[in-house]
Amino acid sequence: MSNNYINSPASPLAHTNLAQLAKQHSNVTAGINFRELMLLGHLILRGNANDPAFLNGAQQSLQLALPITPCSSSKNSDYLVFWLSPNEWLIICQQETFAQLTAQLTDNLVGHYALVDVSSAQTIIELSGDEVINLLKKSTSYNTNPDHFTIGKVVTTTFAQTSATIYKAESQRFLLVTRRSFTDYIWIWIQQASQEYGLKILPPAKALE
Amino acid sequence: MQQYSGFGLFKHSLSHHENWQRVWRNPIPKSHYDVVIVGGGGHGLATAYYLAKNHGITNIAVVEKGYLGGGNTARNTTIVRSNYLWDEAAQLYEHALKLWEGLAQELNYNLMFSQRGVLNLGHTLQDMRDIERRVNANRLNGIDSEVLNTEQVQQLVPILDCSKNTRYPILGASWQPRGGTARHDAVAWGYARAANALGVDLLQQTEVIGMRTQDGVISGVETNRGFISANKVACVTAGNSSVLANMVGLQLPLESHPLQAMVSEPLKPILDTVVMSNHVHGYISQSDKGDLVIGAGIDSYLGYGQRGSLNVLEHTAAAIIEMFPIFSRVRINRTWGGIVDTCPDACPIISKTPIKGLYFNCGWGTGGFKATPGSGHVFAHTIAHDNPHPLAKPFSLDRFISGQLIDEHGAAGVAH
Amino acid sequence: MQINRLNHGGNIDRNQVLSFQFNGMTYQGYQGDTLASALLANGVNVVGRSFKYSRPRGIMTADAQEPNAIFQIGTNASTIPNPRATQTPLYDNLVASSTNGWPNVEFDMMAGIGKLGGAMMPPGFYYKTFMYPQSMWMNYEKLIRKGAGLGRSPMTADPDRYDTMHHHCDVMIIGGGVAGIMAALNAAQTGANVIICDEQEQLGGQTLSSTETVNDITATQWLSQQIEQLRKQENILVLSRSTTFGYYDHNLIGINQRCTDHLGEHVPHSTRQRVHKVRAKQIVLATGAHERPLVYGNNDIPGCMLANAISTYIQCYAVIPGNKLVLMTTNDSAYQAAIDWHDAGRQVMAIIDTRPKTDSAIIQQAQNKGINIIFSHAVIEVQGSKRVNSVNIAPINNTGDNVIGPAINIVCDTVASSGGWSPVLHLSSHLGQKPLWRDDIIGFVPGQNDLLNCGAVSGKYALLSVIEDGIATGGKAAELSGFERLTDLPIPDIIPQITAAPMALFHVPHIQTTSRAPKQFVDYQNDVTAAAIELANREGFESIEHVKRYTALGFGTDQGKLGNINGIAITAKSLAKTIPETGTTIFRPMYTPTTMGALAGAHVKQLFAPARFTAMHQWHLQHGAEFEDVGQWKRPWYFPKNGESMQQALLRECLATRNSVGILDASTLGKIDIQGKDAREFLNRIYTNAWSKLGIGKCRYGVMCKEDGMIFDDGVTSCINDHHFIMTTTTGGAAGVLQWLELWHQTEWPELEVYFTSVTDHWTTMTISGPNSRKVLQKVCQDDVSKQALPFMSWIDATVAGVKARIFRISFTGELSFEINVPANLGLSVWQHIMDAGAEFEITPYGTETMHILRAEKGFIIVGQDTDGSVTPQDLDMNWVISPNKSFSCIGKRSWDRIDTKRNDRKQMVGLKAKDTNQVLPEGAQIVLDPQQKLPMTMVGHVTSSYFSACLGYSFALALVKSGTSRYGETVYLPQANGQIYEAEICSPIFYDPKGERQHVE
Amino acid sequence: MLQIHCPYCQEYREEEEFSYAGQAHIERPSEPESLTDQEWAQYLFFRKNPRGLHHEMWYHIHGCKQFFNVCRHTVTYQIISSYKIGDRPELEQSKAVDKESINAN
Repeated sequence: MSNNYINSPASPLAHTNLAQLAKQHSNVTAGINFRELMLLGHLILRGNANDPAFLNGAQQSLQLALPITPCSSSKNSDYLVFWLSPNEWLIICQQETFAQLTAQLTDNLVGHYALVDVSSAQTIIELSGDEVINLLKKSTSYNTNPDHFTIGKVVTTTFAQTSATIYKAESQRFLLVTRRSFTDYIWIWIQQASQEYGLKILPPAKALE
Repeated sequence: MQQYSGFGLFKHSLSHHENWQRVWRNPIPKSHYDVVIVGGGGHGLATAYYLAKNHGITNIAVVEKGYLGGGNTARNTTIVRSNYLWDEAAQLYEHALKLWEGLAQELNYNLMFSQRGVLNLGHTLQDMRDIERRVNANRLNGIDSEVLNTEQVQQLVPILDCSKNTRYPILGASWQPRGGTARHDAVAWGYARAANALGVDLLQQTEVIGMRTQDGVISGVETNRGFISANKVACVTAGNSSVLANMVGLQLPLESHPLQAMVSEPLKPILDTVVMSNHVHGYISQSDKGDLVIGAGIDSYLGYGQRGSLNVLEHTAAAIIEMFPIFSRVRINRTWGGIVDTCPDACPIISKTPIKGLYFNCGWGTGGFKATPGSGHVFAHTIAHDNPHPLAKPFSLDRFISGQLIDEHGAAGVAH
Repeated sequence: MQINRLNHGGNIDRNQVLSFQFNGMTYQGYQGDTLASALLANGVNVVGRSFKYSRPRGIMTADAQEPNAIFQIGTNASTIPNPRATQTPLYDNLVASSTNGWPNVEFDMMAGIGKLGGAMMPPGFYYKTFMYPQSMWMNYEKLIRKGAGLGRSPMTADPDRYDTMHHHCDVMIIGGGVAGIMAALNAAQTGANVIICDEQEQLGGQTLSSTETVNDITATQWLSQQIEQLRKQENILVLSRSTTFGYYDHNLIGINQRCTDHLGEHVPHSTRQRVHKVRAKQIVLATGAHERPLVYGNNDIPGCMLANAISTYIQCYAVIPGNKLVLMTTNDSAYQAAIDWHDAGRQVMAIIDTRPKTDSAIIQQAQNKGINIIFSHAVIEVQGSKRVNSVNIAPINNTGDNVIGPAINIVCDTVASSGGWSPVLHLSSHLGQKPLWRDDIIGFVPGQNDLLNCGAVSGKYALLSVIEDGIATGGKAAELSGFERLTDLPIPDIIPQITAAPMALFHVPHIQTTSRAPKQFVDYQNDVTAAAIELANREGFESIEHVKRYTALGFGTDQGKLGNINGIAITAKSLAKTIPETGTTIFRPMYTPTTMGALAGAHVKQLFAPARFTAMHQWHLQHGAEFEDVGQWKRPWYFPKNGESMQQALLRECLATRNSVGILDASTLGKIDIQGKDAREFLNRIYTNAWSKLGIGKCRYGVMCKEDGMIFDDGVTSCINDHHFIMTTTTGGAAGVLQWLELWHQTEWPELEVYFTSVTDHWTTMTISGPNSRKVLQKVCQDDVSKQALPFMSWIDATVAGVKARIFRISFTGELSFEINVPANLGLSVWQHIMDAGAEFEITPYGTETMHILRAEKGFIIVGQDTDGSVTPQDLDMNWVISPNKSFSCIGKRSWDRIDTKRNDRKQMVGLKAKDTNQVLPEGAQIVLDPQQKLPMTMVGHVTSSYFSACLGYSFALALVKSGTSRYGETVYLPQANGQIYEAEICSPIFYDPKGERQHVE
Repeated sequence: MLQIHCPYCQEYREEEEFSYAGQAHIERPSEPESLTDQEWAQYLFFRKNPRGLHHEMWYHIHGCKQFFNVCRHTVTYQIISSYKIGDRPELEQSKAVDKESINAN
């Protein structure tokens, strides 16, 4: 009996072989660029936003204030934090820093709070390019006008016939947090919806930037 | 009543159709009626007709706030079937179906009752188990019903996509050959004409704005044309039932929701049966005029607006194309909405109330049209005898207190 | 030969000649033509046959009102039934044909029958006949159906794609005529985000055929400048060929954009049509007005047209659809048609003005051109068969009720008529608002609602007033959507014209009574005549809705655009009411017919509904799994090997699991992470059993009921620590359960400190089950998984194949079982390691069907299969899952105490053994006690689950039977459709290992 | 199709993000066992179902997963207010009723 198992983590899009596609697309220019930010750490933090102790504990751990304005986000070099609901945040980080973050939060938080590892439950699709707004208009009923969907805003909304958390990173760059089991559906959807604009697959990344 | 026939048409053509009689009078309301029926839709008119014909009560008014047959009677997708799951429901709907067969002759009015058969598709293994269960129950209840496999479904409706390439492949269906469609307006007009001939006063543009009771007994209705006294008041107002109940301080276990339907432009004959699918949420038939008549889903929220949401229509269009990819280029001509009164167990209420002499017939949800003759028939009996007809008894309001619900969600999960 | 094509003018490109086919003949037209203009250019008179009387019909309009030129366009899979030629841009090689007429529209066999039988087909004739005998209706119906319908459905799947786009804007302008254009320009200058759409190929609306002068240039030149400006403005999105089909609540509109229909039948790799859903802060209706025809004898003979259509064909398409024109009008605007006709060099025989002699600028203009104008007259009847050859005109009285003198005949081939204008207000009534009648404009205008109206739709017809209104309304719309109104755009110079008042005339009188006069058509598509409407009124159909339904007025594909107002006017007159008293029917979406595929958008084929996959899906595919749809999930159903039948595969899978070890992908089970100090209390309230004492590391099965006492979900919940639990739910119930927990927590018990988070997708769950399952596990896990360390109904943190895992020792098969949960990113990897480890035990993957068999052998229920929303825990003989001692009355408990739920003769779950032990009783079979009884039989229950058991060697079933638990040993019968009657014995529902020794095994 | 203001996300979202959750402000009886069957049935099944203003719950199922209340007119579908669970509704009855008179048909 051996303990030396080789385990290769697989993103929900592993079967589509994005890296291979990216090679084929390396010289292509297209209206939509697609990149999976895969195998990152995803942590759900639950707690009372009206409790200063909770907010302090989170801030100490993250070196970053929790975004408590609805649909807002905050970030630093290690963490990207999304407001999801009045008592819920999603913290995204490198898989390597995940354990440390969890430990820090556990140390710093008191009272009624919860931490839930959802790293395997979801993945991130980065969509960028000149036509990215049009792709979103086809996919979600959320108001994507630049004066409404401002940079840094994050919304959980419908995407095709499922939901996704959509974060606006730059004027033409969005991150889509999708549930693992729906990701293949979303992948097919994006391919079809972006056909008229051209779709370029970029090599998947294991980092946020 | 002027008898209708092909010969009559010929005879009247010689006088340029100048001598046809009125189909119904336009009477002045009397001050008192034995029975006032509130609601001049198919169910209300049928109730009046059977009260007059079977129970000898002819001093009746049907009070209608708009025009006869203008509510859900005019807005449904005209499907008639009786293949319900539970004995109580199946027997009530089968009673109605038997009355349908022969109703045109009885009323001397062609209702275009077309027994072209109804298919209920199954797309999952559980759908098929439910279909087997329902069909078996139907057969033992004496109702024609069969389970078809995919090949048989394909044979019956060659244009259905029975391949495995769909998102939810068709695994089979239940088939009720005696089911079909009828011309909805004609049902209201046929009953109205026959009731009128038996002396029933049909009061259109007459809106009930209040009800009077005395010591727990009904005494009449207030209308926009004045007070009308009555020994008995029977409410058959579908989506507006709660509003009427509220006039005497009652609440009902009902919610009124928008339900939409649509028709395509007319096409040459292409679909000869009624096809329904709970799972992909759509149902369709082709009218004699050639329109595809398509039922959409129910909106989740309460709504008395006789209109629903666009996304429901979009989903319905997708469902129809999932089943019939060839209809993708066909164009939708008109969409509309009705108000359906839904019950927690997806079964109607045919019942006396805590107020003596006040009766309610409501809660038919999405499935009232098919029951029209049966509903009117058993409700008339219930009113005349102040005692439920045996087939109506399980549908009384008591069931919500005892817990004896008749949960037809499985069979009625989709609007129909 | 385009015999009716003018040598100059029109917005067509004479250099681009397009060929097309109509009814088998080849013709030519130009780029910029519609199919209708091209047919008229070629002198095609008869384009269809009427539905009831088979009368020949020609093109009548140039817009969405067209009732006759309804064609089958395109071929094979890309054919389209029923588009209007007037709204079909011509493309090269277009193929079109008429939808009615046999053998063809020129020579139609049905016409004879139509003439003879027509007299016997008054409105509603079908209600009065075909009744006897009852059995014959289906035969009559077949004939009726054959005669009905317009075009044909394609017979193969649509090769095209569709999609949807969502927009949010400040000002949405519907209609790209001059009113809409000016509104858009004026709104946009405030900075507002503007969308403007128009159903036509070209923006401009009626102004495209205007001959007026604006700012000293022609109106069309001025219009081009405005359109250029519009397209330059960055904050204006212009959508052409885009019909607004519906107005929905909270200021949402649906627009159908035809992206490629003008390019050809099928354009590969593109979106054929797109639905734009626009949520606007303010909507401006600038939809213009439609001209109303007059109703007169034989007004359907080809050559009878709308006056305005004639101007449009001449000005926009350089087509003059005849040689000799008679124009009948009640108003000034139609004079333009005669003037255009005259200027195009063809003969105007006369303008028949129904008004008493009057004067205006345009009347003078016509007179100056030498056109003969006859006042106080009307065209009472047309002669001709496939084309007008003359008209009878007669003097009428001032109110237009009677003919007051003898008729005279005028030879002509074209009759234009105009009864005035009807604002295109359809969208304004989609939410239920009724239109308002205005006597001054003799038309309905939109009722009051949230829309702003401008231009002709609000009854303003003069170019100057339309432009003024457009500018003002655009400004107001911007203001209402939150922008500061700037100085409005300047009003251009237009010389106002002196006009004469129009006359309210709809139905032109005849010498004969209406019932005896030649047919006067109101609704062409449904052959509804003035006589039919009067007859309906006589018969008691007095409500306009009754008239509509009885005569079919307005039920055509033009939705009554052409005929409804005339029909209302005829009804009003016949009932001696005013038009507002008579009222109008409510318009509903669609404004014009909308392609079903466009409504469905991209949600078709594999995207009809999401398919959800587990982390092992690729493995399942590679190993030949057949799949079952469970909710949105694709779950392996069974794994046939080497051409096995399903039954063979199941026997193998079952035996392998019972005798050695099987493995199931159970990842789809819902998993909810529950944290907080009140988690236990919450579970106590929501589940029927008690959770106060569940120890850390322990698992417990629980049942949830709705408040009505009926089971709605079940699953195992495990204690991670005192404040932390993990709940599992059924696959299909996961989302519903989470919502259920949130509902109670957020609305009733917010004081309980507890958080719920779905972790279904995070964990991959693989169940290894069978006597060798521990041995397999031990090969990949060094943690102690012995009975002592990991007893039944407990769990541990462990490392499985090098991955941190939770192992739950729970069993749905009755065998020694371990549910291994690992993060899904590593799911497939761990699964493969386990498969490798299990190879020596011939570890066998099994699907949902084997899982169902194995659990049924143990009498474990599947919620939704063995229950149906009408089953309590007591009905399942599961009193052990009900805690009587909880301080809190858990959800559903009170309902068990009602009369009906207390009965002891309720349907209860039992086992069934078929008398013929090889016979699998059909699932869904109904159970009776006396098979000899007559129909309807008294049924006592039904089979919920039924299988052949490989390890028992006989078939068995679970059933719900009345008083079942007290009937063990009784024989029951299951009558089948084929007449066979199965016999079975009621028994305990636990067939296999009733003492549960195997799952507790060492 | 409705556009609903989520009081937690503090912005308008499309109806398809939400799921309807029935009449609002129904309190679960604190002692169900002390109720008669009739009273229990009232709580379980009987509803106001008004033609007019209705206080109802919606669940932001594709958003913040919060339940909240909406006061909406069931004929005009006009939303008068949306407010958090536990808050009391504000009524602007007259405004909504005016609208209904336009819509009544």
